[in-house]
Amino acid sequence: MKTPLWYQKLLRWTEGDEPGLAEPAAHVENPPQPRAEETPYESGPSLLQGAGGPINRVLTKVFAIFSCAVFALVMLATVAYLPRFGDQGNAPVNETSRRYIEQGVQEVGATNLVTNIILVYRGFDTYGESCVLFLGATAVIMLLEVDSKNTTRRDRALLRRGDELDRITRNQILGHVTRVLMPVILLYGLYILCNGHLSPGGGFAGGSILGGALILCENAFGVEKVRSFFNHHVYHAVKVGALILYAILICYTIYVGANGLPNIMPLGRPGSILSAGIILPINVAVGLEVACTMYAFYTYFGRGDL
Amino acid sequence: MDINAMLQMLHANRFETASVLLFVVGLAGMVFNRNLFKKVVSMGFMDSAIFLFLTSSGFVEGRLAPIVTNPAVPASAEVYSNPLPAGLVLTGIVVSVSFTAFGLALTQRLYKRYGSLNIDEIMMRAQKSED
Amino acid sequence: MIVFEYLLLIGLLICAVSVNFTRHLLPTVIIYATFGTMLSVIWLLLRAPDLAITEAAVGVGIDTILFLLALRSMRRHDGGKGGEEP
Amino acid sequence: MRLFYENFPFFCVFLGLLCGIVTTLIRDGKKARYLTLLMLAVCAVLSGVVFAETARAGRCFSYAMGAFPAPWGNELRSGPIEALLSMVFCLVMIFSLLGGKADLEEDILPEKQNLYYIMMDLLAASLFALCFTNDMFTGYVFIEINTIAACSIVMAKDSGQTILATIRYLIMSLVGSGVFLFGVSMLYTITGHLLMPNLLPAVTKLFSNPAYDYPLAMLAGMICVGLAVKSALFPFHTWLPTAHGSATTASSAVLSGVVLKGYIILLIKVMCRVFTPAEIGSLGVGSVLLVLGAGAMVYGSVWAVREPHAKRMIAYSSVAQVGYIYLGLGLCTTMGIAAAIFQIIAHAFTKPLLFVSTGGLIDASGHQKKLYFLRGAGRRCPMAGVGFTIGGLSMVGLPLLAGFVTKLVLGRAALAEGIPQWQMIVALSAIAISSLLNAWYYLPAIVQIWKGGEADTDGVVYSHEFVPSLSFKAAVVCMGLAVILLGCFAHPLIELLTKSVSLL
Repeated sequence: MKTPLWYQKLLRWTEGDEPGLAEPAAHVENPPQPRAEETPYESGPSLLQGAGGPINRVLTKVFAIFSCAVFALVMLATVAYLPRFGDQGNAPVNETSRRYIEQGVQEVGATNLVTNIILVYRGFDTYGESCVLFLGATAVIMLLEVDSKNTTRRDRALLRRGDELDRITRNQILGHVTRVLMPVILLYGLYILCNGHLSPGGGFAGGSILGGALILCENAFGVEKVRSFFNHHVYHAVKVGALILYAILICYTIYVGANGLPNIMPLGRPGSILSAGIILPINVAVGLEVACTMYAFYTYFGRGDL
Repeated sequence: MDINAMLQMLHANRFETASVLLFVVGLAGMVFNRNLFKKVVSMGFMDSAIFLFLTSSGFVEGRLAPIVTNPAVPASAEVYSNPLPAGLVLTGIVVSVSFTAFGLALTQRLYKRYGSLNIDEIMMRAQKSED
Repeated sequence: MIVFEYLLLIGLLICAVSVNFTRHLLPTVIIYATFGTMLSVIWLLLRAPDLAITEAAVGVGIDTILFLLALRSMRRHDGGKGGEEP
Repeated sequence: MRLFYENFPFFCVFLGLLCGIVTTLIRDGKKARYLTLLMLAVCAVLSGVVFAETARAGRCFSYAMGAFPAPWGNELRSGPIEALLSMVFCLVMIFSLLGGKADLEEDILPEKQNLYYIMMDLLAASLFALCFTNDMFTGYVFIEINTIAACSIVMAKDSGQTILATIRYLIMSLVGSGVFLFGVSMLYTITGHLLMPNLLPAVTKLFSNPAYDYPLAMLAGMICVGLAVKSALFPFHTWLPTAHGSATTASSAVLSGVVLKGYIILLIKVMCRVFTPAEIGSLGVGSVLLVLGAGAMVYGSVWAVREPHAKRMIAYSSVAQVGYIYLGLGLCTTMGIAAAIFQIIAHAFTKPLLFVSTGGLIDASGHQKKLYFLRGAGRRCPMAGVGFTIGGLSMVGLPLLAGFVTKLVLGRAALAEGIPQWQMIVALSAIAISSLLNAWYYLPAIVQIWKGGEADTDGVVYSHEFVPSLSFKAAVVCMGLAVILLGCFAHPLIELLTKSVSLL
């Protein structure tokens, strides 16, 4: 069977552009079958994880399919008892959503009602979510940052060779196209980011677009170019600064709101860009944090360093 | 409830039905697939299934997306669909990305160490290196 | 419209099931990206444009990049073993 | 104008989050440690104040996170039980960090120690949030924070074993949180609320409508199963022994003492504030939890008996101890829930004590982890030996120690009026068998560490001069004292808990 050209190219790229090593990943997909006489790792019998001989494997498969079928049937029966989809009288259409829709614009100030909810009405949840992202980045750094424990000399050599290969095989066309596209992408990302309270989008979507722009920049122009304006220090400063700004804003809102004090953040005229109190600064902070995190994911996965 | 009424409900709730099936498939992939990489991919499917379920509960037939077009006029609750589920799912999507990254990082480290993605194989090799 | 919805939903299911039966890992990633794209259309049908944008940027863009990168670094690591010692 | 101390739960959560973020900038592990300990101490004091005030007044309060009250915005809520639990969690985390300090500095590279403390800070914050939250979705978000942080402190040691344990832990946890979130989504679909004060009347109304019996049972089951997977209830515990057994000492202590309990607290809240205990009982979920709890008590103990690896033996014992908590919850009575909460507190002190002192014993035996090689370790490091002995005897159920009171209270709750006979028989026999099995593996272990001489195989002597640091001593003394005090003066605490369950 003939595989299309783009697919082969993609495959080669995942192999690090090393033509001699284009062997399909048989090693990855078909590991040697576990031998029956070897003791399974678990000291206790595991109910959910089937390890062991071939008979055991077949049994596990049968068990898996059977249990999935039962679970699916039970869940389908549950769905049949749920209220009808899209009905006006459903439970979620209640006083909660009524207030979000009818008074959201006056109370909070953004015309995108979803933004009102995630950043103000339920701002605490969303702050927790930003912390999840922060934690995810920290965990990835903890695992993949190059140190004496997780990287051998051979790994370092491999990483260096990968960088070298990237530099040699860097695509001229990509560079030129990126030069043309980059302003557009940045503009689009900033628009999505700063217009989060007026139109769909907001910090998370805009931030990931900006992060994507950074990733594209590195692919097109090389690591050194990106490092010249975005290094370790900038990364930490921007990320921590954004998160602390976010924390201060949200703490202020919560404290003031809960204690019945007057809120001094102006709401502005709904529908204009400078409106909706804390929403715009929070969106910018979230966007910066998300962009940093996405780029950090990329670099730590790629070469274990920023 | 007889089977015909049930099928009719399943058709009416088609988004929920699909999300439930997707959830089961994703869950099965996470628990029973032995390949760590596919476990992480299945995790994405499972999370998306939950988000689909949640979002479909906010949909109301014939109403608009929750973005007020004319802020000067007070919005009527009969015009826009429920914005709350969309907000929750937005939170969930970002959480799910961090978990994907974390799971992939772990997978990558394990592969570099044990040269395999099959979790049984890895367990056996880890057991051997411990003894 | 209903036919279109069913097409998308069945497409989602096919994607999710077929991941478990691919022999190589790269198709898995491509299937995942397809899944994300279809899901983002479904968000539009469900009147959630915020989700559609976020899903397109995060679920399709960033997730796919992460998967591809993880694959690449694993292959690279493997590469040294089969060939000459660098 | 609200009372000022009502702000304290919110301060606790945000202090934890902020400390975690600021710690990113502190590259020095030692300073990060001081900051974390300081934060935990401050939070312990804050929760202590809330506990004292609410217990004195016999009240609870809810705190709107923002200007918008219950059905619209997020909310925290605290009564005596929540404040007490968060104070206990702070103290246990402080002692675990102090006691595991030596191992921690050895196991984790100096340049990555600050990352470890970030995880600890956010773990603490998420535990406070789980204690105080009044909102199902906030519960979900902080469960996820808890999951990442807990997985990270397992893998911090960065050996192949721990990374393998981490990914198994991660996958099981994600299954758990997925199932939980699906349950919450169903709850939202049929009630239209996410905040607990609005859910309670909505759910009670649905109970009178027979059309919703099936979805209600299903979603209650899903929420319970999701949280049970994360807190390692018996058939879902497979990830626990490796994760807790292979991590560094401080992580093991925190994970088994505190992290498992966070999810259980959320479950208790769901039982009391979303449903009522009687409703959970009538759906049959209570009986399932009871049976699984009893199964865990027996199963965990049996595997602990067979386990030669000291830390993994203690981890299996955690499986059994979580079973005690679920046994209490499964009874679905006020007394049962009070007993479960007492067990949470007792186990939160006992298990870290065991882990920390085992860490000391292992260090005193030249880093040999098998129980056999720990022979005589108690003589080489008496402090750790005494700690292990107190902890082990408490698990066995020696009177005047915390474990004994747990068994007593649970037994009393099972014998109370209105409990079906089969539940009574299951509960009492599980307690009896489990105590017997605990004695079977803890007593030989205690004898082993006090035995004279040194274990040797092939002429290699595994003894090692080990001078415990001051912080280790302080941690063991404090936790040992806590176990003894809980055992001797349990009566007023249990009375308070029983009284405050209605305030949940």
